[in-house]
Amino acid sequence: MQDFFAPFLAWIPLLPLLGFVLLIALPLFHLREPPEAVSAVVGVGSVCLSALLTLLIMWTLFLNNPSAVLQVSLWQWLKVGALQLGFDFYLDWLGMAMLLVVTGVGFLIHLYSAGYMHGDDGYRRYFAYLNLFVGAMLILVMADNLLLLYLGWEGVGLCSYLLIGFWYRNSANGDAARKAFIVTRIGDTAMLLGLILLFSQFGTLSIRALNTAAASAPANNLTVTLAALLLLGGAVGKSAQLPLQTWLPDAMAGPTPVSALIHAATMVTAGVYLIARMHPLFNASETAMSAVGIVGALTLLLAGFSAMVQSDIKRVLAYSTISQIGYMFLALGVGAWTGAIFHLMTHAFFKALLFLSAGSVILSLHHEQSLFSMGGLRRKLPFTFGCFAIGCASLAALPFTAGFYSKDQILLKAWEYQGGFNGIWFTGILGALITGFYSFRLLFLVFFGNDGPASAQCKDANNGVMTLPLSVLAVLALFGGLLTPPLQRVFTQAPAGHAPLWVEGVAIAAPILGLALAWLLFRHNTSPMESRGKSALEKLWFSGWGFDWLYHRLLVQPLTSLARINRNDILNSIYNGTAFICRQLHNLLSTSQNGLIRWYIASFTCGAIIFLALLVVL
Amino acid sequence: MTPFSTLPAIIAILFCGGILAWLSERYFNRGSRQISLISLSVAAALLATYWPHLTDSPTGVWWDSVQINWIPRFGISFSLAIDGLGFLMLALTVLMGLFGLVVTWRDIRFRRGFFYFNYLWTLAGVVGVFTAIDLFLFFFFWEVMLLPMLFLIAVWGYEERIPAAIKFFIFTQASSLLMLLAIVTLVYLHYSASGILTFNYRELLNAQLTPGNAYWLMLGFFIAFAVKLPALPLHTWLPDAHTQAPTAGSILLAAILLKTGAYGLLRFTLPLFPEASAAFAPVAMSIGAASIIYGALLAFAQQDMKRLVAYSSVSHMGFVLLGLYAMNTVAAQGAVMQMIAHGFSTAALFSLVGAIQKRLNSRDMAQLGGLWSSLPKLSATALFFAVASLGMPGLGNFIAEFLVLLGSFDSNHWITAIAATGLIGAALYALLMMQRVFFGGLRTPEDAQTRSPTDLKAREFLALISLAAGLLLLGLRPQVVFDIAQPAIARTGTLHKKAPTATSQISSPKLRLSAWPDTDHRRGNSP
Amino acid sequence: MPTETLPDLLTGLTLSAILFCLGLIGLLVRRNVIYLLMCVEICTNAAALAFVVAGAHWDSSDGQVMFIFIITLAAAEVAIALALVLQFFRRRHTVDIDQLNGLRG
Amino acid sequence: MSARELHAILPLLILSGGILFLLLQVSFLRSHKAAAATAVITLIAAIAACFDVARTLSQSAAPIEVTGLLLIDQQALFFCLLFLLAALAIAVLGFSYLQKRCDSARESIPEAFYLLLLLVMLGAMALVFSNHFASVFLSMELMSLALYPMLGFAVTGDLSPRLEQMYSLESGVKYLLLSALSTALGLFGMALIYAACGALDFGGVAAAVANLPRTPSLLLSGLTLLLITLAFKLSLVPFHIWTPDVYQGAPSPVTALIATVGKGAVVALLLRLFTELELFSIPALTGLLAAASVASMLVGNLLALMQKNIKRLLAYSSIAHIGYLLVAFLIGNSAFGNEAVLYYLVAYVITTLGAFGAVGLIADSALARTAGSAGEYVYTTTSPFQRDFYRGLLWRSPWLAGCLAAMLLSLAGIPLTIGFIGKFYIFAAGIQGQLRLLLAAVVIGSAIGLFYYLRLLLTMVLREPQAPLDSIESVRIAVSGRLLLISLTGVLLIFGVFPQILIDWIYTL
Repeated sequence: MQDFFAPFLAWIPLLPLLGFVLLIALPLFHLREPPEAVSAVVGVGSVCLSALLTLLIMWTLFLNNPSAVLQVSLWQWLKVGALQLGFDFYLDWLGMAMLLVVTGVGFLIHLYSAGYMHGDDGYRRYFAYLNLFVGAMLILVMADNLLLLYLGWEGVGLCSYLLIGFWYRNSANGDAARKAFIVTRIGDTAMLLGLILLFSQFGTLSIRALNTAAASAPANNLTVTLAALLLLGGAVGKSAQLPLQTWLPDAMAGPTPVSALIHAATMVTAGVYLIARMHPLFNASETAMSAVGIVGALTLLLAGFSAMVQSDIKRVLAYSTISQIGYMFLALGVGAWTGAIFHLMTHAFFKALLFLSAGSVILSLHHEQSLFSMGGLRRKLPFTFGCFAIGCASLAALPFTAGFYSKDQILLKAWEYQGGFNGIWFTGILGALITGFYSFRLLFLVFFGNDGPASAQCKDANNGVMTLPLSVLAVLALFGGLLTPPLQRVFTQAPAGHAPLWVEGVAIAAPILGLALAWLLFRHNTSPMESRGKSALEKLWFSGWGFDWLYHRLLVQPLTSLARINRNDILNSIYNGTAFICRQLHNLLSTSQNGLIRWYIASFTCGAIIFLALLVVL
Repeated sequence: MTPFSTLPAIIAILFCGGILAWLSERYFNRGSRQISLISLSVAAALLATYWPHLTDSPTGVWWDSVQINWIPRFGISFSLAIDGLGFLMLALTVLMGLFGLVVTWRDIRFRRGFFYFNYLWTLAGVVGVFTAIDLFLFFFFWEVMLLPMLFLIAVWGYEERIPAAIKFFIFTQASSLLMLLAIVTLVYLHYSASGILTFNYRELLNAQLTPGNAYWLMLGFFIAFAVKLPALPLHTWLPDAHTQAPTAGSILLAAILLKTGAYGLLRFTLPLFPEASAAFAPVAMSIGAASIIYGALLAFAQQDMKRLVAYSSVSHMGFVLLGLYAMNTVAAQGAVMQMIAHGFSTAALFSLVGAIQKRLNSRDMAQLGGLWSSLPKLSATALFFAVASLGMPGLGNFIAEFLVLLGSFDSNHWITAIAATGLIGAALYALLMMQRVFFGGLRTPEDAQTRSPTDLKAREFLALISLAAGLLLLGLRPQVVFDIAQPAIARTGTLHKKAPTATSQISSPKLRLSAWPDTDHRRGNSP
Repeated sequence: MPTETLPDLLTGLTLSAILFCLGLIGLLVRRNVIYLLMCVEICTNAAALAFVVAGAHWDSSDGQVMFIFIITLAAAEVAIALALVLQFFRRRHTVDIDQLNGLRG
Repeated sequence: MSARELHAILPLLILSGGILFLLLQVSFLRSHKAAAATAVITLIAAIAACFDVARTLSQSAAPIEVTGLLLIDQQALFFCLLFLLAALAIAVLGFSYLQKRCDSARESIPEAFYLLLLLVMLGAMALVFSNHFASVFLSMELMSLALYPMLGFAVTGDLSPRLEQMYSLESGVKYLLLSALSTALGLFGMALIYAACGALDFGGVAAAVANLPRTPSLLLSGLTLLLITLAFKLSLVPFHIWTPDVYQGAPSPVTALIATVGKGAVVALLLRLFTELELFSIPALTGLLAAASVASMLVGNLLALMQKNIKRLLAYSSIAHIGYLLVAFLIGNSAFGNEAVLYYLVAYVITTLGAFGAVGLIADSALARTAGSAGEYVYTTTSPFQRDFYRGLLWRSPWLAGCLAAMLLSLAGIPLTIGFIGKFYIFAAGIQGQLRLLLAAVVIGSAIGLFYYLRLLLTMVLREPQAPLDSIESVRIAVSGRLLLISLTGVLLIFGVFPQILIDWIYTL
């Protein structure tokens, strides 16, 4: 059975890539731009196929045995010295869970995009990029060695860059895109160094070999810790965690479905996946683990606070994404691997839902994104309102939504992390409260109260192509908590024990409290907060704790000014100086050639005298 | 070994092709391009006759060699030979020659015949450099390739061409004088030691030198090659030369001539002076790292698109230097791969800049912008090669840079770590170029406002696409290259046995575990 | 070699050296071409004198022979020189050597 | 004086005979062409004689001494051959130079040129052969005396632009005064040597030097003064200062003559002097020469750096080149040193001839005559010796420019040319002699030199020729001159690519 399916494994990433090639090659077949339908069919169809293939494989192979494993090696990639890398794919339940998210949610978002991007002159380019992204993401997920994973890793980064800057005419988008790529590139470079360190230490880059080796490594040895931290650097960059989180809010410049797919559901969670993938390595070093946990916890809080005061609908969602991924990192940090992945899945569902419905709102309001010009939309966009509400509920982890189960798992783990009350857990609870607050603030500001300025000329832009994915995602956001991936074979960890009842209670109460606060403050979307000017603290939160300002001062400005100063190459002056000296000497000597015979005779005499003098010396 | 074997034939064909091209233009006033195309194709065909050596692993190190007495007075002989490394370089040379010819098919109006004369002679000189194994002959070709290049820059270049040409020539010439000095000294020392007066590389390989002498001679070679590479602080000729040269000239310079420096290091400096090189390695590696970062920084600062690409080559060639002096197979293979990949990507970028200049007659990024909307094909290609040059995995450049870093890490952790930040720099300048030229609102220089630029011609597009395919192939199936280059590198690998004396003292012990016995077996030694 | 005459030799040579220097100084200070030629003659003849002195010292005739050669060739030299000076005077109507500085730089 | 000795000096005799014959011929038949023919025939005959003598010498290994004044050996014959060939070339150059200016209307005596040329050659060859201070002095003076009028030759009848005549005259006077002074100094030196050793023939002096307990100050100062004279003739720094003026002012063929034969003969003498007298063993003298050579390389190149006038530029570069040559000279009394000197001298002679020849011919082509019977000769352009005149020359007359370019590259020491092999020899010699300082100077000097050679070279390939309109059309030069240039370039390239040929000759002859 397994070896029957192995060959098909390669097709899962291959199909979207073929779609990509087809899309960029289309104009070569008939020279004028092909009709949108063609592009849509190719783009959506290829992803759909790979989604179906994934489902098929899961159904027939993975569903009934949790320890199922598929692997296929395509060709020898590198064989230099001791380095031997194959172009190999490997699939277990962890990968399968990711595959389901990527292909499934990816397909839905493709479908949605087909409607959303209608009439854009870059339609074909859009789907090409999107397909390339899915392909790269799938490679990332199924890679058997770290270098192949890195290939996918960079590939998705590139696609993110291209799609953020998709509307290239507005150079602000381009800047956001570059920021995203470069900030993540910083993390990626750290990750690459981590790879190199791992290789020079363990002599392999195969993930499984590394994991086994790391498991057998003496605890807390420096190299392993360092390698783990370097990998964490990569993860932090990709998943927009502290201190590299600044790119994600700006990344909202891209089309909304892109934000849904790349910057909520799949790419940004790649960091979580990486750490889960390499969990034995991280297990081997407490420092690394606690680093992960602390990064997660801090990000969770900081992003949450920022999300509470944003005024742009997509920025709120962006910060909430950062904060939710913070949850996942926190989970990883406390060793709740399953919880992390589980939350990753549910988050993919409800955040995609939120983004897509936000997309419909934005489209309905003719690309108006400011919260305070919205309001009272629940009457005008009932369907969207429904979806959005479900999304918010699930995001806030109200009981019995998908988000509830995953978050609950995490919080339990966090509780018993140090066998009782601890900072990590408390941060989690606080985060839950904040989440409840900002998610419902968002809901109320958009859909409740009386109409905002933009709400007047609102017309429902949803069409069939867009409603279908929304409804599917809504269902998943509600009941996705029921399908937990059987990861116990991947992660050998003790199942969550029993925490005292009040802990459960707090976990449930916190988001509801947040909801209540939001209700009090934003029920009528004219809130006291907005009527009076912002306090300094809010300004700080609004600017995402001033990280952008800090980095601009610390890194960007010095670099650019240095570049400007040295634009024409200081080292050049060495040679110009030499040339100048030669020219001066030339002028000096030329003055001696003044054409006066008597002067010549004098110089001759001097020469003779010099010679005789030298004679005495020598 | 008959004198009428393939290698001299290749060189002869290029030389004669050049002369023919000139004459044909002079007397029939057409046909020079066709002649050059034909002669290059013939050269390629001749080169292809070495195919059997690729498929079966060659037994001997040298696939083929020729030796004719030239100046017996000094034991100088006209001796050429080819091995895997040489083959790769020759293939690169011929392919890039063809690419440059095709992609700039319509560029040259003024004295076309003379242009292609110089073009082919440069290529012939380069072929000679890559195949000569007599040090005198090597130097001979080393100079022969400069002169036509000088004319290419000085006659068909842009505004500031004359100073640029002079600078280019003086830098390379002055440094190569040092090399000549070193060569003659080496021969003299070998002669006075062994009584055999010869310039033959294979015999000089086992010359016995005192460490002091070896070090000085090594420096003589190193400087000459470092200028060509170019490495800090001897790089300043390059931006001017690249910027002022005509597109085809820039392609030759970037894709081929720079490689002669790297080739020289790998073929001559390292094997001839192993201990000295090992002792010098830390310095060389630091220079390499410095070039990587400094080049990136300056590329980031440029206004002129061509200068940007030029400085980016400084940065990329820094990886080559780093890899060569890391003294292990992995890094050396990376360096070789970098030579090829950089040749491809930079040649493509220069041709694209040339295309833009031809259409909008400006390279100034302040005047350009938003070209994507008017030139989608060109922009997409540019995007591809920009991404390639910032080291996107799946393309050749990444493989090269990764291997270089991987290998050099064993030799020196900190330099490697610093060099790795060059990857960020690459992203900075490459994306900046994309942003300023192709994205944003459409801006074209005033004088170009009137006529709307036409997108890439099929000819240009095809040439570029083939390069792109090549890069993709190098990125996904690089093993072919490694297999070809392996024996040659393994031969220099003999020095890596001696290397650890230099490397071990550098590698900071706190980073490696003493606990495990098997940490060392994988310092990439040659099999 | 007759060492006792060495002092005489030295005095003789010193004399001719002084003579030579006189000529040299003349060359440096005078501006009239004719005078310059004279000064050159003085230098040449100083050398010739030195030959004679040396010849006397070694009591061989070579010195005198050289002396004859020298004056002969000096005469020829002066002849040519005067021809050139004549041309110079024809064109510039002066014999001031400092006028003759068209070539410089 | 035996027949063998007479046969040994056959080249000299032939030259003298030619001179006498030419005198008679001129008195009977005033014809420029005829005079030129006679000169050329004489030279060719002399060359043949050289070969003949060489053959006899190769039979009897020992060199032949003639009357204690001259010594004929292989090396000297090689020099003679070289100079005679150079003289042949110069005769051709002079022919085209005078042909342009020759004018039956006015009294002009172009025949005198060839007479003087032969005289110079006589002097030069005698100098090369000379083995005695008397003969050194006589031949050197003979050479100089013949050179003075040649330098000022432009004034005979006014056959040249006014300025050129003035310059020619000036160069003549300058050279006369300075070389007379230097000769006087040299004579004084000889006198001192004589005083110290009591002998004037090299053999005697050598013996005396050997016998003397320690080289006494008298002898040493004498040698130094002699060295100064030779340095002056070689225009070594600090005795170089006359060179540019004289080279610029003189008619181009004469410049070529003084730069090649004039210097070459002195180099030959220097070589013989140092070998015969074993002066290499005296550190003071070699030290002086080394200092002079370093100074020449640096100062010569620096002076040429920004020079706009081509003839001056070449003059400065010739200063530097003699500096290079001395490096090979200085490695002491060794076969390889001699070989290197010979090779470099050949390279230098060929290249210099070619360069000055090309420059002169190009300048002649710009010479025109104003209308009217009393029309003067003027240059159509400002000055054909300025660099600007060469703008875009390659596009106007490719062959001419090609030849000049080859010469420049050879001067710069770029491969494919003989100059590179010469440079290679210098390096080899320097390394053998471990002359680090000198080698450093060579490298630096060559690096500086590249700049001005290259600038001239690139001026010729400038794309938009901004030279005055009437010089846009191709430069026309006499067929003889063209042939000469092309053959010189050919030799340059052949010896540059296949140096072994020349090396073999150096050995056999």
